[in-house]
This record gives sequence, structure tokens and C-alpha cells, in this order.
Amino acid sequence: MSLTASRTELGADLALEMYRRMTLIRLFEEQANELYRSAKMPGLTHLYIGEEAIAVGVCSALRREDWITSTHRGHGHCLAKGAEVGRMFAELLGKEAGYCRGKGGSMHIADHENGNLGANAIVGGSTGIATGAAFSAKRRGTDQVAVCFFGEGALGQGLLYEVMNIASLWTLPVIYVCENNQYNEYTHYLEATAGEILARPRAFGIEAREVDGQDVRAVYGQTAELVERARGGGGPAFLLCNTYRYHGHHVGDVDRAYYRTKEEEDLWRSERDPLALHGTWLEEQRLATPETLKNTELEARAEIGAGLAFALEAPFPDPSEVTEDVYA
Amino acid sequence: MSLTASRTELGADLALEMYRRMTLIRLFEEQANELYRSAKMPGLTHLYIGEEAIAVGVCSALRREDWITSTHRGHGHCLAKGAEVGRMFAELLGKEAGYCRGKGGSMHIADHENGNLGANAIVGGSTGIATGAAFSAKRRGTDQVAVCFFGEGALGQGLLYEVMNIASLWTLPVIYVCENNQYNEYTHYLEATAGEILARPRAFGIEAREVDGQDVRAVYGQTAELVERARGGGGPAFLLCNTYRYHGHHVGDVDRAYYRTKEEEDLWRSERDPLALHGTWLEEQRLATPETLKNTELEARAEIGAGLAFALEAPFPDPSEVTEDVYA
Amino acid sequence: MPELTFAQAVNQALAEELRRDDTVFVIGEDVAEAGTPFKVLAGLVDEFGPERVLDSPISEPGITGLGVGAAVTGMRPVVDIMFGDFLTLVMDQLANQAAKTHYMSGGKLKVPLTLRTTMGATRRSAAQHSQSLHAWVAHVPGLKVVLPSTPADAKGLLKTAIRDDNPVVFIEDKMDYAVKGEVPDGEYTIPFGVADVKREGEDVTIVATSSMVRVALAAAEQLETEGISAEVIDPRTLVPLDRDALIASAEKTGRAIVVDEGHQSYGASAELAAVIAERAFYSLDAPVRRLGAMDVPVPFSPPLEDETVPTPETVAAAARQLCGRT
Amino acid sequence: MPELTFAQAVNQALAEELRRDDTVFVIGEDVAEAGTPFKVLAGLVDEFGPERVLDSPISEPGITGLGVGAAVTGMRPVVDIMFGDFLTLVMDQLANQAAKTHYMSGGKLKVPLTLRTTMGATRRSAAQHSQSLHAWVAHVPGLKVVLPSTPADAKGLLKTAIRDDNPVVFIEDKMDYAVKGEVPDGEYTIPFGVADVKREGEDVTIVATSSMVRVALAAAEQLETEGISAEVIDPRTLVPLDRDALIASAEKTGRAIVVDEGHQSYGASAELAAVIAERAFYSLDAPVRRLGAMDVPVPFSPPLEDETVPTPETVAAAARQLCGRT
Ligand SMILES: Cc1ncc(C[n+]2csc(CCOP(=O)(O)OP(=O)(O)O)c2C)c(N)n1
Ligand SMILES: Cc1ncc(C[n+]2csc(CCOP(=O)(O)OP(=O)(O)O)c2C)c(N)n1
Ligand SMILES: [Mg+2]
Ligand SMILES: [Mg+2]
Repeated sequence: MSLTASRTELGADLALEMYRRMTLIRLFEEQANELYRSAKMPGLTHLYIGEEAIAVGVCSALRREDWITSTHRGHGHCLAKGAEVGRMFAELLGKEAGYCRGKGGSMHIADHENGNLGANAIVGGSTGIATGAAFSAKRRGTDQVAVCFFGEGALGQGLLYEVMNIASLWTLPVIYVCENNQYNEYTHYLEATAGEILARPRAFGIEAREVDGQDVRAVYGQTAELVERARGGGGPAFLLCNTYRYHGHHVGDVDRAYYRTKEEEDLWRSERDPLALHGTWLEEQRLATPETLKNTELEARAEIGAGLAFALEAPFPDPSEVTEDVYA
Repeated sequence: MSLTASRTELGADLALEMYRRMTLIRLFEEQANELYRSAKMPGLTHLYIGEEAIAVGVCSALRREDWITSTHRGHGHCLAKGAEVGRMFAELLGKEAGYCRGKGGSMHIADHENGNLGANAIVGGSTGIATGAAFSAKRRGTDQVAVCFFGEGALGQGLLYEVMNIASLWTLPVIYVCENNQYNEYTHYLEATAGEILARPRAFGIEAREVDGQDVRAVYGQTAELVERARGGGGPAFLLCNTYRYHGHHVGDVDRAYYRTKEEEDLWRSERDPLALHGTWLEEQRLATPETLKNTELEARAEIGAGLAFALEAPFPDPSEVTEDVYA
Repeated sequence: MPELTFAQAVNQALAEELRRDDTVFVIGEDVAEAGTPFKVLAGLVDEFGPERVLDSPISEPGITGLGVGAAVTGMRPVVDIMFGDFLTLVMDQLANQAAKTHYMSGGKLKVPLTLRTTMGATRRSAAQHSQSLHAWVAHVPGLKVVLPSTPADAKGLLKTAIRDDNPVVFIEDKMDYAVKGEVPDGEYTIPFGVADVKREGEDVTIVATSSMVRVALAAAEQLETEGISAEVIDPRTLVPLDRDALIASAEKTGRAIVVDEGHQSYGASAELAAVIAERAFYSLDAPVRRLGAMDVPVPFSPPLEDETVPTPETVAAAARQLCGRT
Repeated sequence: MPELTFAQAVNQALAEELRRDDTVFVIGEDVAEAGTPFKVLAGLVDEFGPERVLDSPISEPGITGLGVGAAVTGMRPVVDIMFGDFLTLVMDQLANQAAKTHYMSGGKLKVPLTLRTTMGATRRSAAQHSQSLHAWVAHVPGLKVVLPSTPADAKGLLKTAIRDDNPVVFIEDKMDYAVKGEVPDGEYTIPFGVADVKREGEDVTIVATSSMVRVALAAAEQLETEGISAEVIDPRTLVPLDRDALIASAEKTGRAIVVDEGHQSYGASAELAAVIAERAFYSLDAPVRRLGAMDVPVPFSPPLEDETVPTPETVAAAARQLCGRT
């Protein structure tokens, strides 16, 4: 592969922007948790805390017009692809001002203008959609790529293999990003996943790589290469990102001792935190001072606060809207 | 792997018996074709001619109580596992005396007493059933194994990957036998199959081997090893058998020039015929004379003739039987 | 008007739409050179090339999912699912993805996908190749469901389906492919949600779908010789459903029979009958009768299989009974 | 009689059957230590071990197929499909394999498989986690379909399901899990195909399924204060269906409403209404009314979602109207 350095090299602006985005996601999710705990949010939600480097690293290597498909744990992907905090909170609360007019909720936020084709509550359910978006890009002669985010649990779904076969056969510009946070809900992935993960896409002739999902620069770098390759007609790729979710499977999953230890959780939080790791690096590289980072956080906090206030005050849709949007 | 020679070595009796079985299948299928052409058979059927060495090689390594699941192209599997010609013809004709009382037809013959859990008209549809039979054998503490026959077209079905993952995780005694006859209906398999076939099962941690599907002894030898391994708790395996169907996808597919050449067909028929290859070997080894083989054929022909006569004369089920057997 | 077979009419509709709109493409198993096992798509790949008429692996869920993704990003895929029995494999992509995307996105995403598949028994194809599963898809809000019964309807409705901005399931009866009928010259489409009176009558309404329209018309001929005037009405689209037309006919005749080839229990015939029984209640002289396929898996054996579907005789008998002529 | 929650009753039935019969096993996602996300199976793995209560990969088609193969070779699998919305993924294994194997084999193979899954909206779970798809499975000959509405019914019917030699789809409403009810002591089963009159009445019959029984009973309470006596009848199994009981009740009252949480169009309510409208025709004083879930994907937003399902108020209003009290 021949890549021009300029394309994948990480500039200072981007490095700082990635820190800002990860911070925004972290704070958004903490607030989502709070909305649940204070019974302000209907239903449940799945927090992305701990996994921020993946969404941000991947989406930073994409253009606005590139497509992504997302999962039940989708807030991070959504924000990383450019969504606004206020309309996202509004959607979580089922408000008319939300991205889906309140009809989708946390598990179905779509943001078409920024290329987000939507979160998906069917494990593996969007793998076909992402592959189809890549097919469409190729057929329409654009140089868009499609990124398909999914948890390692989706490795259990046959659909993934069907579409990887097709993507490989037709050299489609799609990148399958597997977020291996170690758990399928409450079951360790090793209890559910035979053989070797990377060997699976490779068996279909798909370029497959593994990356530290807590290292936003590494994720960005790998993605940038794979995206450039896909744009140039090099075909599909698979990126395995190893990561960890700090919280429960969903906000209500607070007693986790029966499936994982507190020590394991603490280790990831203290040693492998993507924000801390990147923050330290920024300081080491003299790209940021502790104050810059603090200010970034304060700004993000303000953005979250404003977005939340907007969402809390926004009205619910009128009940009559229930029958709208069934058909286009 | 340590195998006692006695288990996998091919004795003279078995070598002759395999010839007899292949001959029986060949003649059965020629007769099935004739039934279609003379408009005596309702519907269509998919002939196994050219692929006989796989069913016979595999099933010769099985015990009566081992399970098989089969496909739309299932007559060969059925006969190789011990079914009677007469009741099979009767089923093809929709007669009461058929294996399924006429309710199944060619694509659904099941022969429970000989361990045949049934042909299946959904491509890949029986992969779960075979895996479940293997699960059941292991859980019930028998040492049965299950063999899942499928065409290479089933590599397109996601279910296969779901169950290979499960079989590998739980070390189930199931053998996935892929009959690669080069075509998914009217499309060459290379147009539908990316990457490398054997890498697929291997990615799930499954032992995978390739064998010349026209060489009945090779198929038998490989299967015997894999069966012994599975019985001993060694887990699942995948056997890729390269083969060719001489006739059309189904009996009505007679103009095939648009998807494959006459030369290709002729080459397989003349150079790679499993009966001819095995017959020659038997003679070379002095296990049979030309007369023995001729007699074997005559006997098989008589068996076919008798079975056919039985089936043609057998009565149709009474229309009132239509509502029987919906529920057990 | 030229006479075309049902298969030719479908082929023509696809050719016209492929010609008219670059974003239309066809994907399925053996759709290109083979033109499907039913030869319905014969010749399309020659005119439009393998980039627009694509042979896929045997991956029904995969190609349906691909279709959803292509549709949502600006294409108009026509996904070919060879046998309706394989709808079983694509219900997730169809019901959870295609049907709900527009609604879940608050109206922002659109899925202009057409899924063509088949239905119908009596081809001696046995239980896994003979089902008529339209009731499943008709039960999913967000999908439109089309069951054409004539070549002319097939052509006009398929063109409408491809141009529709919603996922449309278009179901062709395999037994219809060889049936001929007059097809209007030139460009035309047929709107969804408009039932068609295939024969006018006064004494009894026979609502029939897909190939059961032919069965109903044959029954009506027979009934006419006995002095019973049957009206045969074809909803053409199950979703949207032209309720008013069915009700108006039943109110006029006072008697209604619904004939459909799906299994009778929990089938489309139940919905059509329930609509008429509820809304035409005060005009009905007799209960609404349903005739669906028998509630048994489709058997292979011809004398058994022939028992399972409505026939002109069973429809005529039901009509006689409703009209008090037993 | 002890009071148990619906979830406890299900758990008890499974425990008893696992204890009684070695060939019974439970397989599903997060069914072991987690005891499912609904905690319904809590503790089973402790008593029966991970060999009989198995956590599977997220492979619904795979585990259903495995269940069919295990069933046909002598086991009695209980396959757990977490959300009824994922039935979309297993329809092939269910409809083409499990349902048809006995028939296609001419009665030789048996598939004693129980597939447990869930239904029901108003949990703020949005469109892909709120569906009630029982109409699909009820439309497939060869499957039996159970919709229990009380803890006692859940226990007795689940034990019957596990002992049945056919594939049974057993659907629990998620909103019922915490509901308490009296459950008989000791061993008992409840036969399939026997409807239960949950409340006797004279003026109007309300046929209700699953959690809609509670809605119907609440409506009946309200109606009683207004002098309308409603009979609430629960079919309990959609297949086999106790047609006679529904018809007898409708004949007695002369008026019938069907309440079901599947989408209304082409839903189970259509079948139940059609059966009553046809067979009780001459005793009916008013058309049979149907109340299903609205024909829209289930929206997330609470004020919208609450519009989509039948409530005591909408059921009572329908009853008043049928009884001419508007
Ligand atoms: C097809 C399907 N099966 C089951 C579920 C229930 N479910 C929701 S999330 C989840 C676990 C997903 O694990 P993974 O893919 O690793 O994603 P993570 O939650 O770890 O991000 C399950 C089983 C579902 N939503 N879809
Ligand atoms: C799920 C499914 N899709 C499509 C079909 C139609 N069909 C029947 S056989 C066949 C080709 C199968 O090819 P392969 O698996 O290689 O078996 P072969 O016919 O070559 O023995 C197809 C597409 C089917 N029966 N099931
Ligand atoms: Mg995970
Ligand atoms: Mg093949």
C-alpha cells in the first residue's frame, strides 16, 4: 500500500480535536446515566464510556459524506460523526426536537446529514446496510466509504459472513469495525467465540487488522490507511478494536460481580483510559498543557449543559404524530 | 492423530461394496431421469450422477446409528446410508409406500431407521439440524456422530457460520461435508465465493481438509479419520470434496451451454468418473475382474428394476391423508 | 393491445424501469445469464449488463440487507428472492430494517426497495417451495404488499413499486407466469390501494387475490350457468388495502367469499373477511366465507396437494351455499 | 394457593420439567448466570448446571436449528429467544424446518421443541424490541402457539409445551413478568386448545390474549359500574384454537370484541374476529370489533407509544358502542 504521509499523519489540530470529541462523548454518557438514575429518561440506554477512542479514531478518518452504521451502543458513533448534543438528548428523552422526532430513541438515532445511517437494536443488523451503502457508493461512482460499527457479539450472527463474502467478491468500500469490549451482554466473548477473530474476515479475502481500541491515534492511523485503500478501490477491510465498557451492559446493569470482577474494571479504568492516555500524550508532545485540556473539558461541559437544558425543555411530540412517517 | 490402521484401512469387501453402492446410485438416478422424461414423475428432481463417491465414501465410514442430514440433491446420501430403492422410488412418485408416505417427495426423503434425518430443500437449512444431532449425541452420552452434507452454495448462508462456531465451542461430533460440484445452480462457485473455502471453517477452529471427491477411497479414508476423531471427543471437522454433477441442476436443465461448456462436462465424465476410477483400481488390485463388476451392475440393475416396478404399481395415498401428520 | 405472458409483463416492467432510471438495479440468485429458474428475467443482463443485473451468492439475508443499504443511500434496488418460502430468511432485514427505517428516523431516511418473490402451490414442489406467505409481510407496518393477478396488473403495479419511496414486497404466483393477457401499449403505472372489479355481478361478492382471481372467475362462469351472478373483485394490493371497494361490493350483493392461497388460519383471508364482516355487517345476508389453503404443510403427492388449494369447484360450492342453493 | 409472579411461575415450570426429564435443556443468550435480562431463569443454572442451561453465542438461527436437530434425535430443547422481535431471524428454522419435519417425513420424525420468546410494547424499548409477532407463527401449520396471561396459566401451559411432541412457540408478555397471581400447589398441566373464561358476563364478549386479558378485565370492571356485563374469554392457545368456546360466548352475548397486542391489520385479531363473525353470524346483534396495536412501528416517545396499544378505556369505549351506549 502506498499512502501519502499527509493523509494519515496526525496534525496537532486533529489530535486536540480528537481529545475534545472523546471528552464530549464521555460527558454526554455520564449525563445520560444521570438522566436514567433520576428517572428522567424513558427506558434504558447503553453507555459508550471506555470505548470513546474507537468512534473518534475511526470517524476522524472519515469525511462528512462517508457513511456509518451504528449499534445499540451508538451515542459515541453519533457524536463522533458530528451530531449535535441537544438534538441527541432530545431524542433520548423522546422529544419532538430529537433527531428522529422522538420516534427512535437512544437505539435508533440516525443523522443523515452527517452520514450516520442509524443506530440499530438488532445485533449485527446493520452489517447488510453498511455493505449496501458501500455498494451504492461504488455504483454511483462517488468515492464515499461506509463504516460498519458492531460489537464482538455480532460475530455470532450469520449475516455478517454473508455480507463480508459479498463485499469481498465485489471489492466494496466498506470497513467492518469490530468493537471487542470483551462481553456479549453478560457473557464473556471467549465463551461465545471459537477460533481466531481475525481469521474470519481473512477467510473471505478481507484485509484484517487489530488495534488497541484505547489508543485513539492508533485507531485513527489504521482507519485512515484502510479508508484510503477502500477509496482507491482496494476493497473492504476489518478492524478489530480491543476495548472495554466501564459501565454495565445498560444503565440498569449495576450489579456486575456475577460476570466480571471489580479488579478487571478498575484495571481498565486506571491503566487503559482512552482520554487519560491521549491527554498524557498531548502533554508529552507539548501539544497541550493541563490547562488546555481542562478548558476543553469545561467547554464540553458547557455544550452538554446547554444541550441538556434544551432537551429537557423541549416539548414531546403531539400524540397525533404517531401515525406520521409510517410511509414516505 | 493416532488411528489404528484397522479402522481406516480399506478391506476388499468394503471396496467392492462401495462399488456396488455407487453403481446403485448411478442407476437409480438414471432411472429417476427417465421417470421425469417419460412424465411419470411429478415435479423435478436433482440428480447426483458424478458425485457418487462422496456419499458412498462418507457413509461407508459411518455406523447405521450415526446421523446424516442431506440436501435437495439427496438420493445418493439416502441410498449410501442404507435406504431401499423401492420405497425411494415410491416417494419420488408420491406414493403411499414411499419413505414419507408421499408427503415429502424427492427433496424431503428421510429414513430415520438408517439415521437419515432427511433431505432439505433450503440451501444450508440442515446445518443447524446436524449440529443439534451432534449436540444430542454428546449430551445423551452416545458415541454417535452427525454428518452434514451440503453443496458449496450453502457457503453463502450465514447459518453455517453460526453453527460451526457453536460446534467448535462445544466440541460437537459433527462433520460438515461440502460437496463442491463447482456450480450454485447456474452460477460458477467462484463468482459467489470469496477467499479460500478451507480457511472458513479453520477460522472457527475447525479441522478442515480437502479431498478428491471422485476418489471414493480417499473420501472414505479422510472421513474415517475425522469420524474416529469426532467419536473420541476431538470435535467437529470440515471435509471439502471437489466434484462435478454430470447432468443439469435439475432434470429439466438440459440446455447448459450458457453457463458451462460441453468440453468441461466431457472431461469430467471421461477422466474423473468415480465409478470408472474405482472399477479400474479394483481390477488393478485384483480385487475384481471385469465380470465381477459387470455382475455387480447387473444385480444393481435388477434391484432398480424391482424397486421401480414396486413403486409404479404402488397406490397413491388416499386424499383424506392430507390432514394426517400435521401434528404428532 | 398486445398479448403478453405474466412473465413477459414483469420482464418488460423491469426493463422499462432499468432504462428510465440509472439507480434501479436487480440483484438475486441466478438472475443474470440464467434469468432466474423461471426465466422471468431473461435477456435483462444482455441489455443492462452485469453491473445492473447481479448474480449473488445464495445469501438471501445478505442481499436484502444490501438492498436496504443501497436504497437508503439513493438507489432503487429490486431484490429477487426466488421462492416465497425463503422470505423466512429475510424477515429480519425486511421487518426490522426496511419497514421501520423511515419511521424510526422520524421520516428522514427512505427505503425505496422492491423485493420480488413468488408464491403458490400445485407445482409438485413440496413443503419448502410452495408457500404463500404474504400474510406475514402484510402484518408489518411500513411495508407495502402487492399481489398482481394479470399480466397488465403485474406490469403497471411493478413499475409503481419501483418508483415508490417505500419498501414494497411484490409477490408473483409461479403458476401465473405462463398465463397470457392483454397488456396496454406504452408507458403506464397502476396506483396502489385501488381494487379492481374483474367481473361485475349482483348476487355474491368473491374477493380473490393473485392466482385465485382466475379460480374465482372460473367459478363465476360456472355459477352464471346456474343463475348466480358473482362479482369478482381483486384488491391487487394488500397494503394499502382498498377497504371501501370490498365493502361497497359486499353491501351491494349482501354476500361475500374471500379466496386466497395463503394458509387459511391467521391468513390474509382473515383480514379481508374481518373488514367486510365488520363494515358491511348491516347489509350482509349471510356470514362471510373464507377459502384459504388448507392448514397443512404443502404435501408432495399430487392427489394430496390438489386437496390443499381452493378450486373453481370449492369456490362455486361456497357461493351456492351462501346463496341458499345447496 | 401461593402467590407467584409470572416470571416465577415460568421459572418453576422449567425447573420442574428439567428435574423430571433428563432430555430437557435450556439454551439461549445469557440464560445461565444472568438468568436472562428479565431474570426469568434466575437460579436454574445453579441447580441444573451449564450442561443443561446453556449460554449461547448471539446466534438465534443457529440455536433454533440446533434445537430442531436435538429434538429430532430425542431431546426436548427449550430455546430462549430474548425478544419476540428476533423471531424475524428464526422463521426459516421454525417455519421451514421445525414446523414441517413431522409432516414431510410422513409422520416419522418428531420435533418436541419449545421456543420461548416475548412480546409486548410500552416498555420504551422502541420499534425493534416491542413487537408482538404471534400472528406469524400462528399462520404456520405444524406449530402450536401459546399466549399465557396469568402465572397459573403460564406454569401449566409451559409444562404442557415441553411435554408436547410438536414444536411449540410460547410467548410471554414482558409487561406480565412482575404481575402476581395464585398458582396451584404441586404438579399440574393445562391442556392446549381450551379457552378460559376469565370473567363471566351477559352483554358483550371480550376475547383477549396475553396481557390484553388484564386490559379487558379492567375494562369489564369499568363497564360493570355502567351496567354493562362483559364476559372476558382468553383462548390461551392460538393453535390449537378453542373456536367453540369463543363462538358459544358470542352467541350468548350477541356482541364480541377481540383485543390483541399484535398489529391490527393481518393480525391474530383478524382470525379470531373472522371465526366469530362467520360462525356466530346469526346470533350477533352488532359487528365484531377488533382492537389490535396500531399499524405503526412502535415509537419510542412515551406519549406516542401509549397511543399504540389497546387500553381499558379504548376497550370499554368499544364495548359501550357495541352495546349502543355512546
Ligand atoms: C439479534 C439480537 N439478539 C440479541 C439481542 C439482545 N442484545 C442486545 S445487546 C446484546 C449484546 C451485544 O454484545 P456486543 O455485540 O458485544 O455489543 P456490546 O453490547 O458489547 O457493545 C444482546 C445479546 C439483540 N439486540 N439482537
Ligand atoms: C435458501 C435457499 N436459497 C435458494 C434456493 C434455490 N436453490 C436450490 S438449489 C440451489 C443451488 C445450490 O447449490 P449448491 O449448494 O452448490 O448445491 P448443488 O445444487 O450444486 O448440489 C439454489 C440456489 C434454495 N433452495 N434455498
Ligand atoms: Mg461486546
Ligand atoms: Mg454446487
